[in-house]
Amino acid sequence: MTNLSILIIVPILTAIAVLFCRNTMQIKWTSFIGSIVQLCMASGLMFSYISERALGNTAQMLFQQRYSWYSALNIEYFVGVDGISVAMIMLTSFVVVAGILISWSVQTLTKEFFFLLLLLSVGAYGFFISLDLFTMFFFLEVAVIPKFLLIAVWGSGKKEYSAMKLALMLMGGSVFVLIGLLTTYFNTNINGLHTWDLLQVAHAQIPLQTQMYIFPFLFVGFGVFTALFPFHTWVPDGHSSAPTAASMFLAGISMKLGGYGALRVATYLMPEAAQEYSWIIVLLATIAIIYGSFATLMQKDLKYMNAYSSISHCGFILLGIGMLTKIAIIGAVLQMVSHGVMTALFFGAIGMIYERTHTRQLSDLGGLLKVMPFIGTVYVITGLCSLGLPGLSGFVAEMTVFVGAWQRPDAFHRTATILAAASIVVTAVYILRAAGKAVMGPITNQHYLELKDANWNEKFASVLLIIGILAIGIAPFWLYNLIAPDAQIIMENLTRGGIVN
Amino acid sequence: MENIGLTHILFVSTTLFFIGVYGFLTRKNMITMLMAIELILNSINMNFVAFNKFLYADKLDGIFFTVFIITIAAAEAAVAIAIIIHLYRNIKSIDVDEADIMKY
Amino acid sequence: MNTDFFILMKSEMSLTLMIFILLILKVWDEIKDNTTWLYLVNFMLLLNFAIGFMFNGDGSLFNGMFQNSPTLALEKNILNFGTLIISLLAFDWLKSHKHVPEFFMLLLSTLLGMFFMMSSGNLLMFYLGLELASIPLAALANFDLEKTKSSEAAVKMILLSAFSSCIMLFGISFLYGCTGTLNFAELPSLLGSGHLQILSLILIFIGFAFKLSSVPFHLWTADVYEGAPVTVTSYLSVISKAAIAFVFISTLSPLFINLQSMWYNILFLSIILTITVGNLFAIRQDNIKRFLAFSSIAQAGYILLGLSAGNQMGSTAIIYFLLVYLLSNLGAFGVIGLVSALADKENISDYKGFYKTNPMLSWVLAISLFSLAGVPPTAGFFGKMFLVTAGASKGNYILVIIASLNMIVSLYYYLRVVKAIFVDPNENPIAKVEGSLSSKVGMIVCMTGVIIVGFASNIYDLINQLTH
Amino acid sequence: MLSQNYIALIPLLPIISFLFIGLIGRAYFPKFCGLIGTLSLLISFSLSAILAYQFFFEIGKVNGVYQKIIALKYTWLQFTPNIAIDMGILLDPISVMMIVIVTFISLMVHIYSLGYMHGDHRISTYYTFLSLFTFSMLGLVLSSNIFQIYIFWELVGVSSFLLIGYYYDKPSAVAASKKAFIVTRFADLGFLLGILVLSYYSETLDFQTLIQRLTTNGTYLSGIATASFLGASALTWGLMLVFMGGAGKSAMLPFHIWLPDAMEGPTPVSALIHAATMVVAGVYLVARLFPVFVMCPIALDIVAYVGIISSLFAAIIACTQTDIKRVLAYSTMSQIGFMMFALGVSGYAGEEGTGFMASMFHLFTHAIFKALLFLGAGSVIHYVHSNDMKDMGGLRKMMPITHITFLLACLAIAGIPPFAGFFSKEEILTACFHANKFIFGAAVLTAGLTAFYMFRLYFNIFWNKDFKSHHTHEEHHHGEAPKSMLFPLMILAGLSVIAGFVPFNKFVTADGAGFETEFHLGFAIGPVLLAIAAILLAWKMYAKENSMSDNVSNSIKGLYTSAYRKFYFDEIYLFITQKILFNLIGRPAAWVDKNIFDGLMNLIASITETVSGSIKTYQSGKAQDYAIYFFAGTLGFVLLFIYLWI
Repeated sequence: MTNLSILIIVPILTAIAVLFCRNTMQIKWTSFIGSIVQLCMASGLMFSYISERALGNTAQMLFQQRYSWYSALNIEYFVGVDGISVAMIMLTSFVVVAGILISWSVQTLTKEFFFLLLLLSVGAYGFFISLDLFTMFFFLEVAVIPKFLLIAVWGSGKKEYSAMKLALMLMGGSVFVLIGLLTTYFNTNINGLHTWDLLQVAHAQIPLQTQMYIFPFLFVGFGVFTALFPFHTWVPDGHSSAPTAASMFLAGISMKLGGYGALRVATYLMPEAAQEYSWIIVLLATIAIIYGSFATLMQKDLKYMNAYSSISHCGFILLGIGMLTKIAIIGAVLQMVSHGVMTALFFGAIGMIYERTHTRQLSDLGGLLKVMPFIGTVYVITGLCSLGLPGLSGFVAEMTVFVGAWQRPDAFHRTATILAAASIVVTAVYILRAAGKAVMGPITNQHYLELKDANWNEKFASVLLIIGILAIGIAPFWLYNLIAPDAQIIMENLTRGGIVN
Repeated sequence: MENIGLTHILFVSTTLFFIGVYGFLTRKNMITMLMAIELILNSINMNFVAFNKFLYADKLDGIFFTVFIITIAAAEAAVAIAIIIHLYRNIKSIDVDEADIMKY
Repeated sequence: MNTDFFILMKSEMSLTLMIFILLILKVWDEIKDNTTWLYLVNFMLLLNFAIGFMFNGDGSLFNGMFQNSPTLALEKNILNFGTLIISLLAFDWLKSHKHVPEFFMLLLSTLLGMFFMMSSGNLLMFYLGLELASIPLAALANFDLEKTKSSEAAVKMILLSAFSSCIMLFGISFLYGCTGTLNFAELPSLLGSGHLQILSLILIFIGFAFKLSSVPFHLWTADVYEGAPVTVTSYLSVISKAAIAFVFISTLSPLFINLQSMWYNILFLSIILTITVGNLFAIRQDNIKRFLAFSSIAQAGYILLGLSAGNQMGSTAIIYFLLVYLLSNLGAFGVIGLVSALADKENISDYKGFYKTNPMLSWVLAISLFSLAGVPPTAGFFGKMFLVTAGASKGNYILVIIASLNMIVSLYYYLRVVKAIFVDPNENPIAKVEGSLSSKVGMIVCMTGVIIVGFASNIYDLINQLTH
Repeated sequence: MLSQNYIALIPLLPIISFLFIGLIGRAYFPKFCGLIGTLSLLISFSLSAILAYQFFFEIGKVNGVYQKIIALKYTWLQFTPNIAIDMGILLDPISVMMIVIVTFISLMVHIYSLGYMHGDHRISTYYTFLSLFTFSMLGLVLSSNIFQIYIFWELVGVSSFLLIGYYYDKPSAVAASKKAFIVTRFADLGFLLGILVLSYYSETLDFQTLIQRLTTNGTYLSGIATASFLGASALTWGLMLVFMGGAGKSAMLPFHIWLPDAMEGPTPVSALIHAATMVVAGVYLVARLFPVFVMCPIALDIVAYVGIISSLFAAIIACTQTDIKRVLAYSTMSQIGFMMFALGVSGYAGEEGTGFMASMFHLFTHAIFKALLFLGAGSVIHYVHSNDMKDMGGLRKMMPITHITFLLACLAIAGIPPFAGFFSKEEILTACFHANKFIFGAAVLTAGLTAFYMFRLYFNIFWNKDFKSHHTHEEHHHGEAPKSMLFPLMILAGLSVIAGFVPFNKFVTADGAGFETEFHLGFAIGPVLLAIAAILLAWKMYAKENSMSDNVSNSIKGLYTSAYRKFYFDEIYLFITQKILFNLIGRPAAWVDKNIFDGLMNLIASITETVSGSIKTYQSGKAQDYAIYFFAGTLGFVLLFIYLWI
């Protein structure tokens, strides 16, 4: 499977097919099959990628396709993947399948719902494979409207407010990105032409002064997507008001767009500026980690808890990027994948609970493990993953970030690392608090007793994601080795001016 | 006491222009406003003619322009008055301030 | 008199022909029912549109009074296309109207005026075209004869446009005073940077800023858009705006080439004002036409942004954007026109729960609004992107930043409407409205355009070739 | 070399049974899960016994010194060419000893649970968790890589969490499990940072390389010794942080608070995890890094003092508790304190290393008799259906076997010759007598206290007043516990009699080379007499029902109550978490987020709204106003551009 465009085409076709479905059963199955096909293709892509590498193909980006699109502006449709994007694509396909299965019971406007879900996934796939900055931005923007509608129409709680807030803040983020990209474009000069080509821009030797004012725009812009403090405020409301699948997509995929962009675009294209600014990034990331985890302590709503913990966990992504060491960057990517799968599963579990008990208030829940052992177990497993239990994905990612971060010996970075590490204790506190109250403990509400446990599709989704978690947690080396060479490349670009630290 | 030069005419026409603008901005009667417009147009005509006569007497662009302005002014006035009449049918008034249903 | 006379003036002549045909048929007074009229007009407009594609020439007539070029031909044909769609969409409103042929006579004569204005080679011609384009419009604005709002709009329009043309003429007179010629071919070389010339530049610019409804000369726009019949509103917001923008590209910026820095400063100021104020006003509108009026003001600001680049990239971007804008705006106005003609509702709050009753129309409206907001995958994204890119090419990033930040605000108010359509509950939403065939065709064309144009880059390339 | 396959089986069998029971067994044949678990563990115990035999008598020793053998090694994560997390098996005296203990005790507990948990509908889950724990514990002791040990460290932590919270519908159990996990987690933070520090300077995570690099003079050692932070060298910091982790698992001060509450779990679990195996992980960790600790006297001293203080502290508290499991818990803490300070006072080579040897020895014996005590207490509780010694008394008639075994265990822990505890404790006392007189004194005192509270417990359960049942249906009284529970008791009892005669000084020493210890009778007399005296005192106070104990407690009321309230540690912790973490940090953080940052975004929005609201009046609807603005704009432009902008 070396034709990357299929990764975009298949979801589009699925979405169109959904539009022509007659009844909800057809819609669900069409989208399910489509996503499964996508999952298979993504895995196929990964294997062919690995085999290519094994055969000694040392090109930075494999399976490249390049068609001139707007030749006057030198805009191309230019796609290609490296290990990082392959990992991201795998993540996306996992989450998409799970999300579609979880939302099996959507009754109102089913067709529109699945259509928008698929559109969202198109945006993600396109973003991860495109190497042309304009195309990348295009795909980044594609997701805005589906997010808004998904939350505003199918959401719960103060959904209009949350949807609007999310849409506007993400739009703000992409506006910053846009400004950064335009500046980049006009500051590149490849034999007389400006270029959007990521690989060329990376070596376009943009002068430091220019970088110094491009980088903030790019980084903050992408940072908004991945809950960069203090631009994280869309996360709690957005996630908590969104329907389950939408929260899974938001936290699992959409926030990762930001992390990926911050790494692949901001840091990789503006290495010198990245070095100059890294301390700010580290600072903000550390604040986000600590502050997010403490804010989580105080939440009473399961979804809010998870949203705030996502802020804290995404802090690790930014921390890893800001540390500017190879291992830390690998850790950041690992954290993206791991958090993507984990938090998707988390939201899935919360969604299942909410669908049955119709409450997400910690105070109302209790003893669910007795009535629905499967869901309860899933909740506990994700909880353990999120507090970084070895054998589950979270541990690997966080440890890698720590080990990488520890390589910066100066007091500032040490302090940041220690604080970040300290947050895992707080994480343990709130996770166990939630699990102990909601899943364990005595049953608080008698009518819980006749609740049903997960049905097949929910089980399928959960098992799928748990497999992902375990695959990273028990055997991280395959993912690690997938990512490492490309992190190396990014590092080489970073250290081209001079050695970091 | 020399003969009248370009500046004098320009002075007059400019004054006329501002008088017209003043009228347009202050008069409440729509017809009067139209007349103010005519004043402005006439000041412009004076400009054209004066420039043509004093500076570029060899060609007649200015004069032509004036002619056309006058014609169009007539057409404009015609349409305007028609519309004003129609408005009058509806609100029984040609006070410009009465026509403010649509605002904000 | 040779053949290229026919070739160069073909669009003008076809329009004149149509006007006369209508006139004669009207006088002959055989056609009784409106549908015949409408189908006839639509057919003629289609023909006219088709003619626009063939035998394009490049040259000038009447010793420089009139000139034409492939670019102009393309621009004119875009306008033809827009007019065709408008008349398709107007079907449901006009089929019960008393004065269909008059309506089209006026409409076509304004279009004719725009054409003359665009391809004029001389300030006199220019002025004539402008007036021909603007005076009948006032009459058109009054075309909802029984509605007070309509005639009020007409009054406001005629008075203010007369005033603005006075201002502009004042400028022209001074321009004539300093240069002694009215010919575009000679003018640019004669212009330096005298105060009088700058004055005339400013006054002329303001005359067009008024037509383009750029702040602070925009105030007539909202009222006229609200009062005028939807068809006329759409015509104003799309066709006349586009015509003025074309004039800016092809006539004005070459005219003041020697005063470029001043030109840029003026644009700079009015871009910031226009985009910001337009958005700020658009936020709290309830009448959907008024709302679109303000959003179109903001769009005008983006057009000026592209203009400020003052290079080929800029003009290509503008033409491309105007095409996209035409498609998306007409899509929106199509729905609004249907609703106001058949259900007589024009408020955003009336649109609550619209999706329940009219899913298809809701999607059309929503997609058009997304395109106006510049959200992918609609074509509007590309249009706006290219305008901003062009604006950035000057390296003035303050402008770009302000323009881009305004995108957030604009997204907000477009999403307000979308929210009303899809989310807000409403116990008695607008009943199902069933549009006529031709309006359906119009909307389908718009939607197809909105979806396709963005991806079909060769359209952009074509424009780019023409604007070198 | 010895064939590795079966060594790998030792930890793998439990995980296999974990997966098997957890995924298949629980669903399809819950009845047999217990048997499956027990069986798999039986195999892995016999394997480890074979391994131990091979190691100690055949291949372990190379010219008189026990080697560290890397039996297996797979790279798990290769961070840099140097720094890698490996999954390996490291065989050396202590690890081999540990796997024997772990598998053995775990086997005993498995068997015991067959009877104890009989009829519990979630017994399959119970065995799943047990297998998981056994696997993690084995992985921990066999680790060849400091990060690997951390990984399994966390895993034992979580399995203990699961087992403590086994009765998950009991709020107290849930609370206890949370407490245990969070406290140890906090300590593990220190462990993690310690790992980072050590690995940063030694540029490796592998135990042997790390020890080798940090003990031989060279760039690494000088680097870590010279780098200093807040006055202490990086080496000290690293070791301290690592020890923090150890203290957390081993319930040393101030991290001990979770251990008593952990008794909420099923009693066999307490026997396995919170007496014999997991809680000594801290000791094991220090022992594992002992050569490095030796390089840093400060660290060793801290280990020693933490050990002795916790030991004394726990002993005092143990004298006052009435919940028998809590008494045992505190005695466990106290005994682990013994092991700790034994390590702390120890030197490295030869005679110096007595402390090390003694500590390991005590670990070994303590595992046996403490497991026995817990299992005995378990069967008592199984019989009485209560944990409180006030509900007990005179049970020796009802359950003779339990009584005898329990007595033996008590004698063993009290250090009465010739029982197991005597020898190990003697070695420890000898070691600290040579090293540190103060610690020696405290240790002797603690030993006396130990004897006292153990027999207080013993008498209160089996003598004192006659047992009167507290619940109605008498027929439920099945007398002595079932065979499956008695069998392990007897085996352990037998062992706790003879275990003392194992010549540890030959086998388990710091440097691997055995040494001779001569046994001073004179030195041994003192502590033994003290212990006997303490026992007599206990007999006097508790053998018969009398008011003497109350009088004593009243006479030292202040000390008694504060000891009874565990010196208010829980309260302090509660204060820190609730008041400071939650109220002073968490609540403000949440508030700030809701109001400041979120408010900021909303503020921007509302500002835009207000502005648009305030300027809307300019659109007055009057044509002339428009004209005025128009003209004003014109003038403005003209003035601006003609007179200002140029």
